[in-house]
Parts: sequence; structure tokens; C-alpha cells
Amino acid sequence: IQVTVRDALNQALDEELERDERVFLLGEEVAQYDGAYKISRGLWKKYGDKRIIDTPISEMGFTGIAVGAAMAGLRPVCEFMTFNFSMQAIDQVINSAAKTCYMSAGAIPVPIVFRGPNGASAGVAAQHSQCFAAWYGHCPGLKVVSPWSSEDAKGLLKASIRDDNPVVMLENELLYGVPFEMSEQAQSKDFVVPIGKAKIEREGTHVTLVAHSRPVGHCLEAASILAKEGVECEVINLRTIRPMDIETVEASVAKTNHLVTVEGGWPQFGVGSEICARIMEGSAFNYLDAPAVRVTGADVPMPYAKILEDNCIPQVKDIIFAVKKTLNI
Amino acid sequence: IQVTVRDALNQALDEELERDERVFLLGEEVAQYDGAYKISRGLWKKYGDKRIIDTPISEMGFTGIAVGAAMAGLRPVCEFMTFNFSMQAIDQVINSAAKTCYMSAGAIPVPIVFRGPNGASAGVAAQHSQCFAAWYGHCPGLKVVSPWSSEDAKGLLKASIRDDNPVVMLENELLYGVPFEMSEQAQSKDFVVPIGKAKIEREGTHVTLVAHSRPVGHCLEAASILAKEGVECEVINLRTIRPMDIETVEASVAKTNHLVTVEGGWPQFGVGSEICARIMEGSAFNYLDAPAVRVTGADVPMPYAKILEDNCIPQVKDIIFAVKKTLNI
Amino acid sequence: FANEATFEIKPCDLHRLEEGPPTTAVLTREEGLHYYKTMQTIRRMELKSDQLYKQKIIRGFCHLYDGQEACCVGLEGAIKPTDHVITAYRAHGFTYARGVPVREILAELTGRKGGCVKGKGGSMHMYTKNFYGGNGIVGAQVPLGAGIALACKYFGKNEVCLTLYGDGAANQGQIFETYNMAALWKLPCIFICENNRYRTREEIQEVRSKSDPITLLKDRMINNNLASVEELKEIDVAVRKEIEEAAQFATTDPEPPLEELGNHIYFNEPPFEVRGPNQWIKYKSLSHS
Amino acid sequence: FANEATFEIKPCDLHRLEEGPPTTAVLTREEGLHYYKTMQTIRRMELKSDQLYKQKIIRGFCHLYDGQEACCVGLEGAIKPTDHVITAYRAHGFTYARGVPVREILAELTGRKGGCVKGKGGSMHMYTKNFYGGNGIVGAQVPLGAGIALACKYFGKNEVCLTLYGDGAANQGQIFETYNMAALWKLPCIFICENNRYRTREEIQEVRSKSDPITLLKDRMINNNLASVEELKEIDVAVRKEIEEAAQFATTDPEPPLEELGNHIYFNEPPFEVRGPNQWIKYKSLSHS
Ligand SMILES: Cc1ncc(C[n+]2csc(CCOP(=O)(O)OP(=O)(O)O)c2C)c(N)n1
Ligand SMILES: Cc1ncc(C[n+]2csc(CCOP(=O)(O)OP(=O)(O)O)c2C)c(N)n1
Ligand SMILES: [Mg+2]
Ligand SMILES: [Mg+2]
Repeated sequence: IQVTVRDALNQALDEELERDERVFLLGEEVAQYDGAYKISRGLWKKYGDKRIIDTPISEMGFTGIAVGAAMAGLRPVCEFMTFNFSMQAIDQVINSAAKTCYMSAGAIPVPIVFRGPNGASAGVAAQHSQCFAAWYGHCPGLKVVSPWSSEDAKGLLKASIRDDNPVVMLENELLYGVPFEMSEQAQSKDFVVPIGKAKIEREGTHVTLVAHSRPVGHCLEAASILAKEGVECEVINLRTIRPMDIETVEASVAKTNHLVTVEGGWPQFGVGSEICARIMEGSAFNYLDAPAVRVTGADVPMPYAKILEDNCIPQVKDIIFAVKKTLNI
Repeated sequence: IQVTVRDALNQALDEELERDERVFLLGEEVAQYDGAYKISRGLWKKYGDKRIIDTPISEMGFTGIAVGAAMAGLRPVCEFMTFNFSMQAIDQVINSAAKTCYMSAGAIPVPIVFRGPNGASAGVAAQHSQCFAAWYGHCPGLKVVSPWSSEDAKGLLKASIRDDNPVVMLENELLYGVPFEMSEQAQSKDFVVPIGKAKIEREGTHVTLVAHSRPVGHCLEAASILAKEGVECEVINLRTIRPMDIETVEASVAKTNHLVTVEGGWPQFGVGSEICARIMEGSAFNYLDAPAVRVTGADVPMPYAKILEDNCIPQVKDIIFAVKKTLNI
Repeated sequence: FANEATFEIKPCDLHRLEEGPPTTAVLTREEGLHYYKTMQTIRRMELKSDQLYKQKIIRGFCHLYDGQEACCVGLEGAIKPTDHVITAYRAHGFTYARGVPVREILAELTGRKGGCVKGKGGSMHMYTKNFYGGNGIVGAQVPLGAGIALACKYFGKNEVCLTLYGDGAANQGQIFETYNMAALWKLPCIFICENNRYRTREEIQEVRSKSDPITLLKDRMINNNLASVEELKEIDVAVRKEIEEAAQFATTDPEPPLEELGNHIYFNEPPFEVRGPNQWIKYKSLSHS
Repeated sequence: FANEATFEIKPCDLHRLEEGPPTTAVLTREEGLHYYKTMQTIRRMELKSDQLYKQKIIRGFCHLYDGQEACCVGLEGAIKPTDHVITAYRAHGFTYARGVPVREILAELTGRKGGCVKGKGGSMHMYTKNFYGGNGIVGAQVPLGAGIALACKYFGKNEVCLTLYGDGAANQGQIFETYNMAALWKLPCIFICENNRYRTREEIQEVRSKSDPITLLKDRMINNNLASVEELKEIDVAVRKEIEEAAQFATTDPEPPLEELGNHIYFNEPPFEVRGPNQWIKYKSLSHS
């Protein structure tokens, strides 16, 4: 069956709320309004005020409250209306959530999930389009996941809620309404996607494409187009940003000898940089027949006008262009 | 003459306050108390309440006020007691300061300097030891400088204050008390260090060491030790994190054929990652005789105990070890 | 026509004040006509924006100000052009009140070259002289406004900054921090909470049907013989024409040139290369100041 | 000896309350002795810490609580061990009051293996059952405390969370945000501002010389015949001995094993490799839960 990412997330929340009394959801408009993007549709009706909590527009405060609740034994899911607003609360995410288990030598675990849409949507301009993958990925103590498909979304959210550690889950608004095939296995209440494992979405022999979130779809599109020209791309869906499954990328590069990374965020100190650096220092380096190539968001605050925005976000054509350059064709 | 980094910063502030009536300093305890780390010693006495402003412990608020003042034509220097506390205010730094010139198509420039100690000090544990170079370096619209010596500190702070754009200046508490030789030229009121230019601190032929802030000193120490064993290191002081002077690094690598990056921050999505990725995609790549190597902070929240802390921060021995590994000696 | 009329105003609730603002106000015929025209222009502009948004010509967010026109018109009427204003993302009304022509606002909304910020900002990010936007982050404009007021005081100019925020934003901690510092430093900042309460489209309709500020002004103007029905109709016609022409401009003006993608990242900088979506695509940033 | 004595307490300023806390309090001899001993222990522990800090055996920050002992002892006396406490970075006193032995506190301060958090946290980051630290970020513990209270309510337990902050922290916006939500959601959270005002070492000395809480208690105990001078002296001697032994431990206990560098990053995880300062140095993280 086909399930949208939105419904997959909704299912995951519903199942985990059902399974574990300690799980609760809080955020702006998550309850009565069913969530700004309707991810929590119906949950307030089903679980009531105790489990689904509307907050005022007080990001720093409610994030801290969620973290405190996790310290005291609950398992909060803290929704940011978008991750752009997590910046107001980022001190609580990093200093209170990510570092406390370590600072307390394991005495105070912080099992919490921060989730919401991340990165560029459409036409929402500079303050509403930032990708936080590299920022959160930088910080030890956090786990960071970034789903693409409905299976990713459901499985990673369930795994994140069950994890005893703070997890940042970076969703993508433009994917919420996209339907994906969902396997029978994934429809089960026991389905989880392991955090820290990448997935090969398409096998190939000529070049490895590594992406996370929405650009995974672009990579698959590019791969089909390139296949017609005889270029076989292996497409890796990173799924987790931290801890990064570099082994899967390395194994693929050892086979294809070429690497292109694709992400929606800014280039400098981004996800692609880390992949390049890791590949360079690891076993796969000697297999590279050409330097690895980064396809990223443009290095500007996101402009509003469509033509400018289009040229800021990696498109299928940019991926194809990069693949051809790297394969020298 | 020898001048400490503290005095160099103090001079830079004094000279720029003197030169331009629009420049003012605000932050916690910068006035009556002369600054938590005495960077602003004597300035309140000299310039008074209008130009040197003590704030309450309200980072988000006073940072926003500083940014607003810059939008309206002033040139604020906003001191964070340490950059760790800039996390509470980071939304104002990124969304209000870095993005506004672009969003307004140049109508509203934001000439402001955010400065304060960054990265690990000694024995201050996880919440007070974070390095923000990669985070701020990730964001277009900002410039990010990270001085090592007194000349760097003075010249970069003066250049930052004169710049018409938001600049993040990442200082290092452990360097404040360190005296450096200061050239006659650097003692002049007209001395500035150009933002975006790296400096070769020591020439060498066998390996390029690139660092910023305190680790530059470690690199020079490692270079002297290695010189005794016949290994000549070229040491590059990055000075600016964004925009990064990759040309200087490339030219050096073309000569030495080996690259080691050194930084105090966390490894993943860090400064070294970006350097590795840029080298890989640029002209210098073909000159590399071995993969580039990253020396970084350990990938953990900073622990308190000395032995643990020592093993979290790159030491001279770690640099020497990395150089030898990369040179295969 | 009468030259002016006097109106009663509801007394304000006061906090730590001996005396509130006056409870009567004088409106001249000239002012009345100006306010009417401005409010009507904003109303029509917003209805046009709504239409363009529904046609997907305006993208992303489009936060409309219809129903709240009286706030920005009244506030603008109370200050001088040299005073300063900053507001939240619901910024179209103030952008117009501060002097940006409708065509530039609509062209900004449609993401065109002729937009007031060249298509870079869109609905939430418009600026002009002494107007600091549009801010997409709830609450963030409040300390910024206090900072602008700090600059007014610093420069020794007799100016104020109006700093607006919504009732939702009133829960932001940075507002409390700012109030504290504004009081401590005696900043010439006037904080204004636009308490629109209603949320859904239906609720807005209902509020508007009961107390539309434009109808209110119109009735008062006519009842007090400050203007005639015909005269106001003429204004309506002129306004409609202006909006139609502006919309025409906004839907036909070309998109911003792609080369401008890299411009305005920095102010007053020599040209430099900006990295596009991959390492071979480069945009040239031009020098602007 | 008397079994108990009654004392007058200054009435509190009230805000929106009809009635304040009682203006008299009864102190039993047993309580008095316990409080005296606890306060004296904290005082001696802090003086010892100060000494170790000056000897550079304690590194980094060392925020002392001497002079404020009565706060944590009185608060701890008013709650149950099953209640919850969170405070700011000035945390040694509460860490002890909540049950961590002096030797573990001092060993934490000296960064040793036997420290209450194994040398990972230091002065600002100590924890124990129902005590959530020590937080180095001014104000950040306030929403955390409200969250802990939310958990109390959620679990339906009849417990409260004491949430402490300093007068300096009172300017943090997140405190206002938290007050709002705590009221909205009726959280069992008691917010306490420790208003110590004084800043410099000299000012502290002066305040303490005028109104040292320990001297105060001592005088009251003796004047009301709740204890004898000799008895309290004995306590002093015992306390000094305990502190000396603890300091002995804290300065001789070994440093934490280097292998523990990578432990506790995550809770309940299979072992994994942690990257050290370069790519060849790896620490093994052990599984802990
Ligand atoms: C910090 C932050 N959190 C959340 C949002 C998402 N958001 C946009 S508008 C809005 C409601 C704001 O209400 P109010 O301040 O009353 O303004 P109004 O829309 O009524 O004019 C929210 C929550 C945001 N833009 N910024
Ligand atoms: C967010 C933040 N800003 C600044 C600091 C630096 N700082 C540490 S203690 C302190 C003063 C706090 O005063 P108060 O809250 O009264 O606590 P007290 O030291 O008096 O116990 C400051 C500014 C910090 N730790 N966190
Ligand atoms: Mg509102
Ligand atoms: Mg205090």
C-alpha cells in the first residue's frame, strides 16, 4: 500500500503513544489544531490533554520543560513547528539534552525526540529554509536522523522514541504529502529502522550518490535518467546523520570508485564536507578514481523568488551534471 | 615589544571607539567590572555609560538590541561572556544579523561584531568548552574570524569593527594572558588584518599544517620539534574561518604534498572537514601524496578531569603523531 | 463640508500611570480622507494578494493584514516619517504605510525584479527607509526595535521606534528581557501588541462583519459631514484602479535576473564568487552599497 | 535540654495571595542539631574547596555556597527525599543536602575517579537521585525544573520540584516563559530565587560577618536551651574530621581511567568507538545503563 510521510509519522506517534504511557507530544498547535502540518492529526482526540500538549510560542521554555520531563523519566516528543525555531531553544537541545548524560556519568539519561520540518520548503525565504543537519550532527551526545520515505519516517521515529538518548529528527515539509510504498513489515507495530544504518536505495556500479532527506528522491531520479545513458548509480539514503554509517558508503565507493554527495543545506561545514573528509581518511580513499564531489544548497540565505530559490536547491540536473563531471563524460 | 592578546584586544577596542563615534561595546560586566576577562579594562572610565554598556544576563534580548542598533546605523561590539552563551542568542545572530542584508536586497546592512572567548578553556567542563567555528562558518552572511596571536587579535578586531557586515570573532581565553611580539606596524592605529586571508607562520616543504586559534601555537611547537628530525612543516594560521582562504592552503599543499588540519573543536562537520572537502575538489588534490589528516577535539562533550580533558584537546604530540603517520615515517 | 470633527475614544486601562491618553480626538477632513484612502488601499491590496495566493502566483506564506488596517494607519499618523517602525511577519500594511508603492509590494509578493527588495524577501521581509521589516521569527523583532530606539537615543535625535508584536508573540521570553532593558536604559521605544485574537478565516470574517474599521471610519466621515458618499466612492474607484495596475505590473514584471542570486550577501564588498548547488556552478556577487 | 522552641519569622511580601506562610516556626532539638551539623559540614566543605582551588588542585570554576547554607538546609528540611531539586551552577550545598557524601563532592572537584560523577562534571555538574544538578547556563535549569514537575504531575505522584535560580538569572526570558506555562499547566513546581546580591569577595565577607546563618542558628539553639556549647563544639570537631578525611580522599584518589573518556556519551548503548584528537586515536565506549 501507499502511505504518505505525514501518515507514516502519525502512525508512528500513535503506536508509540499507545505502547508506552510515558511517551507524550508537546509543541505549538499539536493538540487542538492537529499540528501545523497535521502530523498529529487525531491524537489529541484520542489521547487527551495529558499526552498531547499545546504550548505557547515559547520555544526556549517549552523545550527546556520537555528536556526536564525526560530527565525525570518521561519520553517527550518535542515538535518544533519548523526547525528554524529550534534556534531559539538550541541551548536547551545542546547544553541540557545532549550533554547531560555525559556530564552526569550516566546518572541522568535524557530520552527525548526533537522533531519537525527542516530545510527548505517552497517560497518561505531565508528565515524559514535553513537545514540543521550539520549543526546538530556536529554535537556529540545527540543522535540525528533525517528520513526520506514513509518507511524511513515511521521506522526512524519509532526507533527515536524508543531510544534512551536525545534524538533530533529532521523531517521535510515537502515530503509530508508524498505517498510511498510501504511494505507489510513496515506496517507492523514492531517495525523500527535502526538508527545509524544507511540504506542502499538503488544498486549501481559506476558512481555512488549519497544523500539524506528529500534529495534522495532527486538522486533516484537522476539515476534513472543516467541509466538510460548507460551510467549505473548506486544511491545511498543516509537515514542517519549522526552516528554516520560511513561503512556503507565506503563499501559502495570501493565498488563504484566515484562519489557524489547530495544535500539541501549550505555547502561549508556541511554534511558533504564530513563525508568527503571521512572517505579521505578511510579505507575507500584508494578506490576513488576521481575526487569526491559535493552537490549542496547554494551558499546564500534562501531567496524568495522562485527562479532564485530553484537555483539554490540541488535539482536533478545538478546531480546529473556532477555525476558526468566526475565520470568525465 | 611584547603585547598580550588581552592588551591587543583592548587597544583595538580603544582605538576604534576613539576613531568612530558610532562604535560602542555592550555585554555582561563589560563596563564597571572591566569585562569578565578584563578585555575592556579602562574603557568605561574613558568612554562612559553611553559607549560602554553593562547588560543584564539576557543574551537573547541584548543581542537583538545590539543587532537592531546596527540596523539603525550604529556599529555595536557585542561581547558574549563566552561563546557558549551565544547559543541562547543564536537566532538573533543568524536570522537577524546574518540574513537581513540579503533579505533586504542590501537595504539594511548590519555592521556588528560578536566577540568573546570560544572553545575550551581549562577545567570548565562540557557546557563551557564548545567551539563554534564550524557552526558560524556554516552560515552565509556572516564573516567568522579566529585570531591566534596579538597581531591577529588586534588587526582582526579592528577590521571586523570597520567591516559593514556581521562578524563573529572567536577568541580564546587561554591566549588572553599570552604575550606575543608585536611589530611596529601593528602598533599603529591604522593596522588591520584583512578578513579572509590566511597567514603562513612558518615556511616548510614536507607537510602543511593548517590551524586556527590556539592550536596554531601547538603547530609551531610541533614544527620546531619535527624540524630537529628533519621534517619541515609549513604552518598556516587560518585567521578567518569564513570566507576561508583556501588558495593559501592549496598553494602550500602543492608545495608540500601533505596536509594536516588542526582544530580544538569537535571532528564531525568541523573546520577540518571543510578543508579536506575543499582540497579534494580543488586544484591541490592532485598534489597530495597521502590523504589529508584531521587533528581535532575528541568527539565527546568536554569532561572536567584533567587527564580526560587533556586527551580531548589536540596536543603537540597528537600533531607530531599525525604528521609522522601521514609522511609514513 | 465640516473642517473637522471630535470623537470620543474609549479610555485605556492604565498600569502605573496617573493619567492616560486623551479620551477625545479631533479628525480633520484632510486627515480623514487620507486615512480612508490608505486603509482602503491596504484592504484592496490584501484582497488582491489573497487572490494571487490562491492562484499560486504568490508562493510560500502570505500573511494578510486586512481587518487590521486601522492599526498601521493610525500609528503612522501619530509619528513622523523620521521615526522608526519594526513589525512582525504580517508586514504588508506597514510597508505601504511607510511609503512603499503597492506595485512594489505586490511585485515582491510575486517574486519579481521590481519588488521592493528585488524578490529576495517575499511576504515577510520587506523594508524601506526607517522601516526595518517584517521578521519571520515570532518575537525576534522586539529586541531589534529596542536596539533601533537605542540608536535614536545614541544619535541624540528626537525620534522613537514603534515596535509591534502579536498576542501570540507575547509569550516570548525575549520580550520580557527587552522590556527590562528598555526601561533600564530609558529607550525611546513604544511597544505595541496587536491583539487580533482570532485565528481561523471564519472567525476573521465574523469579526470584520461586526466591526470593520474601514466601514467605521466611512460612517463617521459621512455622519459628521467630513466627506460625501460620492467622494468616498471616487476614492474607492481610484484605489481599485491603482491596485489593478499594480497587480498587472506584479504579474508581468520579469523574474529577478539569476545573476543576482549572489548579490547582497554582504554590504559594501568587492565582487566575489558564490558557490551554487555544485562546485562548478558559481554566481558572481556584485558590489553593492 | 528543651525539646523544642518557637521562633518568629518575618512575614513575607505577598502577591495575589490572601494569606502568607506562618510567621512562627517550631524547631525541635533534633532538627536543630541536624541542621547545625549539615550547615557546618557545607561551610567546612566550601572552605576546604576554596583552599584546594587556591592551591590549583580544583580547576576551572569553583562556585562556593558558603554563607548560603541555610537555604539548601532549610529547603531540604521542608521537602521529602522523594521530592525533586534542581539548581544553578552553585551546586555543592544542594548536592550534599540531597545525600552525596562530602568525599564524593570533593573528589569530583579534584577530578578523581571517586567523584560523584566520576570526574566528568566538576563543580557545576553534580547529580544524584532526585537531584538534577548543577547547570552551567544561567537560567537554563528553570524550564528543566518545570519539566521535572510536569513529570511528577504526569506520574500522578504527590511530589514537587524545587527549582532554584539566582537574582542575576532573574533577567532571563526563559524564566518568564516557564512561569507562564507552569501556571497554565498547574505544575507542582516551586520556584525559588536565591537573592545573594553581593558580588565581590569583600562584600561577601562583610555580609557574613553581620549575619552568618550558622552563628545565628547556634546562638538560638544555645539561648533556647536546645543544645549546649560543648555539644555543638563536638559537632564542629566531628565535621572537621570528616572534611579532612574527605579532602585526603579527594587528593589521593586516582584520576579517572583514560578508557572512560568515551563512556556515558549515550545511555544504554552497545560499545562503540569514539574518536580522539586524531583519526588513529580511538577510545572504546563501554555500555552503561
Ligand atoms: C519563534 C517562532 N515560533 C513559531 C513560529 C510559527 N508561527 C508563525 S505565526 C505564529 C503565530 C503568531 O501569532 P501572533 O504573534 O499573535 O501574530 P498574528 O499572526 O496574530 O499576527 C506562529 C506560531 C515562528 N514564526 N517563529
Ligand atoms: C546564559 C549565561 N550567561 C552568562 C553566564 C556567565 N555567568 C556565570 S555566573 C553569572 C552570574 C549569575 O548570577 P546569579 O544568577 O545571581 O547567581 P549567583 O552567582 O549569585 O549565585 C554569570 C553572568 C552563564 N553561565 N550563562
Ligand atoms: Mg495574533
Ligand atoms: Mg546572585
